[in-house]
Amino acid sequence: MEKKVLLAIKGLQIEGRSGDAWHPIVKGVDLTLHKGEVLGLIGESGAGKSTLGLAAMGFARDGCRISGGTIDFDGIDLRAASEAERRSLRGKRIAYVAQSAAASFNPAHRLVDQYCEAPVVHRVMAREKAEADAVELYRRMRLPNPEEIGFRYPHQVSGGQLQRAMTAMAMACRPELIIFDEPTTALDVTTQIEVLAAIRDIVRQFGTAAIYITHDLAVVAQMADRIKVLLRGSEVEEADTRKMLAEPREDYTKSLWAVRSFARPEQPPATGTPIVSVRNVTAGYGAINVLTDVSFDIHARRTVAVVGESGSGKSTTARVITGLLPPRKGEVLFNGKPLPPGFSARSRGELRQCQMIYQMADTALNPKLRLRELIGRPAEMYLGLKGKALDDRIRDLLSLIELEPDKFIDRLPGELSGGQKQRIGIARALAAEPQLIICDEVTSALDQIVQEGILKLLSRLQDELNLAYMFITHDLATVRSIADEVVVMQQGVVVERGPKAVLFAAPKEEYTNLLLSSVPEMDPDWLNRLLAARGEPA
Amino acid sequence: MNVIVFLAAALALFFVIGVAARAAMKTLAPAADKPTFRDMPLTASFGIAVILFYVLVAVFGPLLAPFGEGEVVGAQYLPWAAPHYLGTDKLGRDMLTRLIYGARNTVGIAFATTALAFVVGSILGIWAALAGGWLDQWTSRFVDALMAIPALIFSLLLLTIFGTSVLTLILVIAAVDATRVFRLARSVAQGIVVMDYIEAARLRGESNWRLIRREILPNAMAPLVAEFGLRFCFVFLSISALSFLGLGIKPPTADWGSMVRDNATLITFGDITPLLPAGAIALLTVAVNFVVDWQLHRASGLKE
Amino acid sequence: MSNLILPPGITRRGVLKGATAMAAAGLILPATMQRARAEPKKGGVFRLGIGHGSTTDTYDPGLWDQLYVQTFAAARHNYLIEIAADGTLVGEIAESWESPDGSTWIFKIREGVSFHSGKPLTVDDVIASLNHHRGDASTSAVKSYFDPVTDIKADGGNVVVTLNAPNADFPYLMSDYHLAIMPGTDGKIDVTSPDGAGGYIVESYEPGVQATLNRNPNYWKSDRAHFDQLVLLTIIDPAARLNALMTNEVDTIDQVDPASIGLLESRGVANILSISGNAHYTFPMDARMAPFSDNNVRLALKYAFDRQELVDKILAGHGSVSNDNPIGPANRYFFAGLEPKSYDPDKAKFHLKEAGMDTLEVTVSAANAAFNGAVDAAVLMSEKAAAAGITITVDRVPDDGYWDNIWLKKPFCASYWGGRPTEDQMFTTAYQGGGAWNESFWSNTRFDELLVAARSELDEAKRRAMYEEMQQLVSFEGSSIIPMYNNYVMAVSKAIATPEKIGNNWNLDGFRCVERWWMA
Amino acid sequence: MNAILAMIGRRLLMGLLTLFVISVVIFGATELLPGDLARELLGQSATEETLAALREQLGLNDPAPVRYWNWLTGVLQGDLGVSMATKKPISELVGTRLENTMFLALYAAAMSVPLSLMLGVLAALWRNSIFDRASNSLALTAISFPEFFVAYILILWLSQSGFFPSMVRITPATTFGDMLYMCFLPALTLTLVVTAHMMRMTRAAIINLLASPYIEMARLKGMAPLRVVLRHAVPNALAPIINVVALNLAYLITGVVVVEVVFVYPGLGQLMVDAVTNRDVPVVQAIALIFAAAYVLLNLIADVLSTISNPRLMHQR
Repeated sequence: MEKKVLLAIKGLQIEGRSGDAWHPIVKGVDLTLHKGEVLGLIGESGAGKSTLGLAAMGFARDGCRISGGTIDFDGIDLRAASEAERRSLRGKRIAYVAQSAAASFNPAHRLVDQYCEAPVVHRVMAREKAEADAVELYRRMRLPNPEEIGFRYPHQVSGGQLQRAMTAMAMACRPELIIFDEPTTALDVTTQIEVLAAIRDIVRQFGTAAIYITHDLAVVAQMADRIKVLLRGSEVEEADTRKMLAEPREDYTKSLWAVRSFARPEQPPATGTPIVSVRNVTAGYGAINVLTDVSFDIHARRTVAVVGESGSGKSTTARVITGLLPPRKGEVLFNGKPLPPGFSARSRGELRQCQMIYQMADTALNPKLRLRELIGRPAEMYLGLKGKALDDRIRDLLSLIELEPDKFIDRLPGELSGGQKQRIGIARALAAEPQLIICDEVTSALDQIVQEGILKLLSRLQDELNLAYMFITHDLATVRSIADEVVVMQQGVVVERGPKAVLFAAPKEEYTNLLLSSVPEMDPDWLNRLLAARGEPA
Repeated sequence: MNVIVFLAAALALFFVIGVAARAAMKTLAPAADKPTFRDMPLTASFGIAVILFYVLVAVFGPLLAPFGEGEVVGAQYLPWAAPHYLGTDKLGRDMLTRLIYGARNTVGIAFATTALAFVVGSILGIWAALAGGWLDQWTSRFVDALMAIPALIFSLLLLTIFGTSVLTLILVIAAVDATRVFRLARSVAQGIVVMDYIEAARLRGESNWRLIRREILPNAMAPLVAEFGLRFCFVFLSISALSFLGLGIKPPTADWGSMVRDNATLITFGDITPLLPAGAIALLTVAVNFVVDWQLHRASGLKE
Repeated sequence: MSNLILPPGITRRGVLKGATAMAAAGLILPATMQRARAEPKKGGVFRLGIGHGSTTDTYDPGLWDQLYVQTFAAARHNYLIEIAADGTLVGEIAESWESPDGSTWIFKIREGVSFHSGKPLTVDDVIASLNHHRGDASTSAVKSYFDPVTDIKADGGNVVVTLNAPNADFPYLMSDYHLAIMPGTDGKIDVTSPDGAGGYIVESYEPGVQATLNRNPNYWKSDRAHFDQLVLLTIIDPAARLNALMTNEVDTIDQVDPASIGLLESRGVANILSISGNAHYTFPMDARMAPFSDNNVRLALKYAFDRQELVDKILAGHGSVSNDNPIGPANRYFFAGLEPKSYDPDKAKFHLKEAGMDTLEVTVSAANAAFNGAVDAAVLMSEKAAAAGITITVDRVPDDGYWDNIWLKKPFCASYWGGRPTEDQMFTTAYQGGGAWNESFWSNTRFDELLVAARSELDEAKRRAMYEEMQQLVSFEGSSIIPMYNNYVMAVSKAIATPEKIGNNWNLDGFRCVERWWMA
Repeated sequence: MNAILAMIGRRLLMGLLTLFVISVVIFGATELLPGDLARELLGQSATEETLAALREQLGLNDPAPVRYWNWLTGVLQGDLGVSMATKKPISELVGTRLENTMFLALYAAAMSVPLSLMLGVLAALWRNSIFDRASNSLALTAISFPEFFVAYILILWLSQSGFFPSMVRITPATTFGDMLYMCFLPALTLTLVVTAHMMRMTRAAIINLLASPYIEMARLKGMAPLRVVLRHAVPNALAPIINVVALNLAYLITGVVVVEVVFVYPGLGQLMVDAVTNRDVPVVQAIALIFAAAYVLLNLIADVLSTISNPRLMHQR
């Protein structure tokens, strides 16, 4: 089945500006896309996926420039074309679906107004026709109330629906090529399924060619005909999806595939008084109860994973334990003794025992303090270390998190990579010598290989220092690899809890089952099977 | 025609100073900072050069000035000729000398005032944002109420009550200005106190004072510094407005606002004398604004 | 703010009579008494920009205090007696006056005069107008004039005022600008009404902004009030005032900034009227307090600055040097033979040494509220005094509240006097021991004796000798530095014609420019 | 809509509280001023007796809290009181002045707001271009001169050559056209003073949004730059722009004493300075309240407009 080539990129080079200097982002990548074909672009952050995707539209972000190579779209040289010519292609023949639909819809206009903009401005169809067309596409994207959803503002529509509406908008002029830039990354797993299915269907229905950009292998496996792997602006390898999954050639690809192999060994069952015991906690903000009657225990040396989708009350539970949000009802026991509900009423000793690691290391570390102070401060405060003793302790901690003390001790957070920052977060928590560390989505902002490193580190530290972890996450893969016990939450209620092995093997509750089954698997047929099993159109 | 020639000359001078200053800074800056200066727009390098010049003049004023600050050296309104390169004022004092001393007094007082307003305003503002709750509400409402009173009129009222020594001038304008700083500092700090690192520090049991000093203030510096520049200009202009209304800096202390005021009637006849101090004020405010602008631009992270 | 109120208790023996009595105020123009350069013609609009006026100005005559309300009052009111441009007293509402003993004063009220409302002016109106300023409940600034008055009553077409002691100067007091004749009802005047018997009728008035007046068609003086309309504008800012004149927004401005007089003249858009009177600037020193209690210190200060420099720089030459003498060259008994005090640091040092000092440090409080340029004058004095080992610190204080908080309170400050038509008034007001406005708190027995004696002395030569001795005393032993006499400086556009002789008793032709001037 | 009404209600209540606080602050401040109305009215010529008589007549002998209470009860009944100095009702005294002040403020706003918005949008559109830099530098230069100096220069250039009058004289015969002509220079002075601030804020607010994903989206839909700025950036930048406009309008109403002095313009600012000088406390209070009310109201209007311009707040989920 030889199809006509729609997009041909050759030796593409893109540079980004930092200060006065230009440094390469994309280093001579070739890309060929046929009509109606879906190409998956995969790679870690900084691989140049998005930049390459945008370049397919002849577009470079502010601060970037296309410095070499050719981009040929259906016989048009996009580099040589004038800006007006390129503009006339964009939205009309090449469309774009962004990562976060919530941010990429203009909050000031209704959905249908934004839908109609491209068809009307590009003179593809008149406003009335475009509106009718919108309803049709909304229906095809399986949006609820397709007749009236267009008359809502973006903030009135949920994230999954917005992502579908954005895909519909991209389809408005029936383009020949759509660039999907991580369209489901920001969504919960259960929502992701619906969006993936809708996108796949509409692309097939219209025979649109697509470039599907993501870091999630399991997702791309469902969507793409071919997969191209990028690393730091260069191509690693390219192959048909099934072939790529079955037998990756390059080491880098293999390492990507292997990420999910880490698993913490099974721990003996918990005994004795739990370090933390959450008892019948009800808590909330204003008139709303976010948590209702939540109870669970955390024992020494064990990891309790609190799992749930956004809005399920995972983080609020952490805030109750730390004392940031005093509960309305119930209490938190620490080693069997009730903790004062508010943190300001707790003693230093009590505060020290329970430390926290945050999701966004960027916002969790004061960007103006050097690592020495960031890590040293808890040790200085709680343990009264000073001078040489303090310096030694900071160096020990840095060694413990596998960062070279001499090199890092006087750095600012801004001079670290994402994974290194997260390690500093861990070191800061360790500096207090706590019994419990609450990890709030600590790996979700990181690339998979980096995630792996952090998880291994946490696991090692747990063994060495007898720590208990409360692991808040929405990522079931992470749960699988590190948790001893699992607490499943939905809308502020504990749906189910128990040892990981038991719970994963035989979930009792329907929601747990739904959650578990929604995690994409590295099998091109997974989505089809799942949809079939759920009785939805494939 | 003269105007055009003058403007052209001014523009040329601007370019020369800007380029020269940028070159100088590029050469002199430590290696790490070199890119900062290489990127600098001409306006900013010009601004820095002008500010440095003013600071030098202010610091070394007594050495540079050919005569004494209040010294009557000749007849009134002498023309521009040696030894009075810029002529004399209405009491026969050397204009150049007065201008130089004016830099010292006016800039010094404006700087002290702005600095005071910033120390008080930003600490209170950050504290309010950190404390939150009704304490924050009440202080903010009170500050809002004070801001609803026109600044100039409020200053006039306070100066009439407390007299017009340099100290009261600084205190009064700083007090009025601190309300504006308070508002900015509070809103900046509100953006910072929701950060996880503040939460972490609170959970660690840090005192409020340490939170303000070590955790919030360093992160609020960029917008505060930019505001400092703008406020400095405002203070500068309000002092000259107060001098205009007769409540500024006391004679025989040379101050640019009063100098403009004293010679204001001459403008009616197209005499250039009052232009000098007014130009000195304007040049400095423009320079500060240019630099602030550049800083804001850098802080916003927006590149080309 | 005016400090120009005539004090009570002036007596003079003898009976004075008639419509012209006292030759008084000083004149700079030659005393050739020509009427005018050309016959005045009627018509036109006269726009006058005045550097005074406030939103709190009122029609209450007891509260008038500055040039705007004074001129405004002169435009719409008549007084019992007017001081003519040459300084003589001329009957206005009083057709004539006489006193048999100096204690009882009989004013014959002019007939056929009516107010703007049409109501004829009667003896009762005059009594009501005067009584407004009299009695315990009065809030008038000239209440003290009437302290010696025991009775004011009507006697046919006459008003009879009885004093508790003779006062030959009483008719002079009756010309005071506060004492406008206003219509009375049941013995009281209406202080919120602009109704008067003057040459112009108020059309509109917004205090602190402007007043518009139209000529009174029934004005009894046929040779006065030439303009069809008057517009009196408050323009506080000197530069704005000057701009208004330059751009022909107004025809006349007062208080021309000395710095711009020369430039204005060279432009040729306006004539400068520089009228010398007896007005003078003073720096009183509190004679009760050290170091000013020592006359040598006072003399040291008097020699330690350059008077001519002050005249040149503060007044731009529109004035003359004073020898610490409150009696001006226009006064009758001005002592020209007073030994001049020039800038002499050595002499100042000598006097300082006499006082047992090598150096002296004093602080002078000044604000431009005292007089325009007071702060600069103090700065100039301070500069020159340094050479004599005297450090004068200039403390600029706010204009606002100057007369409350500084004058009569600080030991060394700036002040001004509008001058007095008679020597006696000047000395009694500000130099007699214990006087209410003796701003220097100076007290000299010999001076006080002479003052009382001169009042009753009828022999011209003896009187002159007495007043000259008093001037000598004030100048060399007194506690006031009086560096200069200041002129009244006005700028008048070429569209306006002025009489040959301009009154120098007050600014703006004795406030009467509105009815004495005309369109050229 | 109800949410907005509730917000307006809440803010008005807050505004009343603000006004109360201000009246206390101003009253306290005027109490602290040296001297009193009686002294000021009588000036240097005051003697103790006349002062006493006048004080009695003016009711200055009551203790301060009593006087404040009397004033407050009057105001609450809608009576601003009478000027102590002129005995005229303050409403009458302030009435025409307020009109004048509002006229000048609106005149200056009518010139400066469209101008600054236009310049701001264009500068954002052509950011970093010569136009951007030049307009920015010029605006900075304009605000760098003291107001009175700008005013004098304008008089020198535009008035002495006879184009516009150097002072404003309002008579009952003055027509609206005359007003526009006479007030041109003061309005221009104010325009020069406030334009820079509004223009820079407009530019900054728009540029701030240009990095948003939805702006990139609009560009990727092939929209022209002008359309991107006008249709996609401006509606979302309205809140800060409205706020800075409100702030400047408040300044135009409350902060123009200097311009009033130079152009002899009978506005509220001069009246207030006069009243302070003369210690006419009820007038000071009344004007302070008017100024504060203007400030509060403008901020309220700005907030309401910002809310209306923001669909998130207008259309709840």
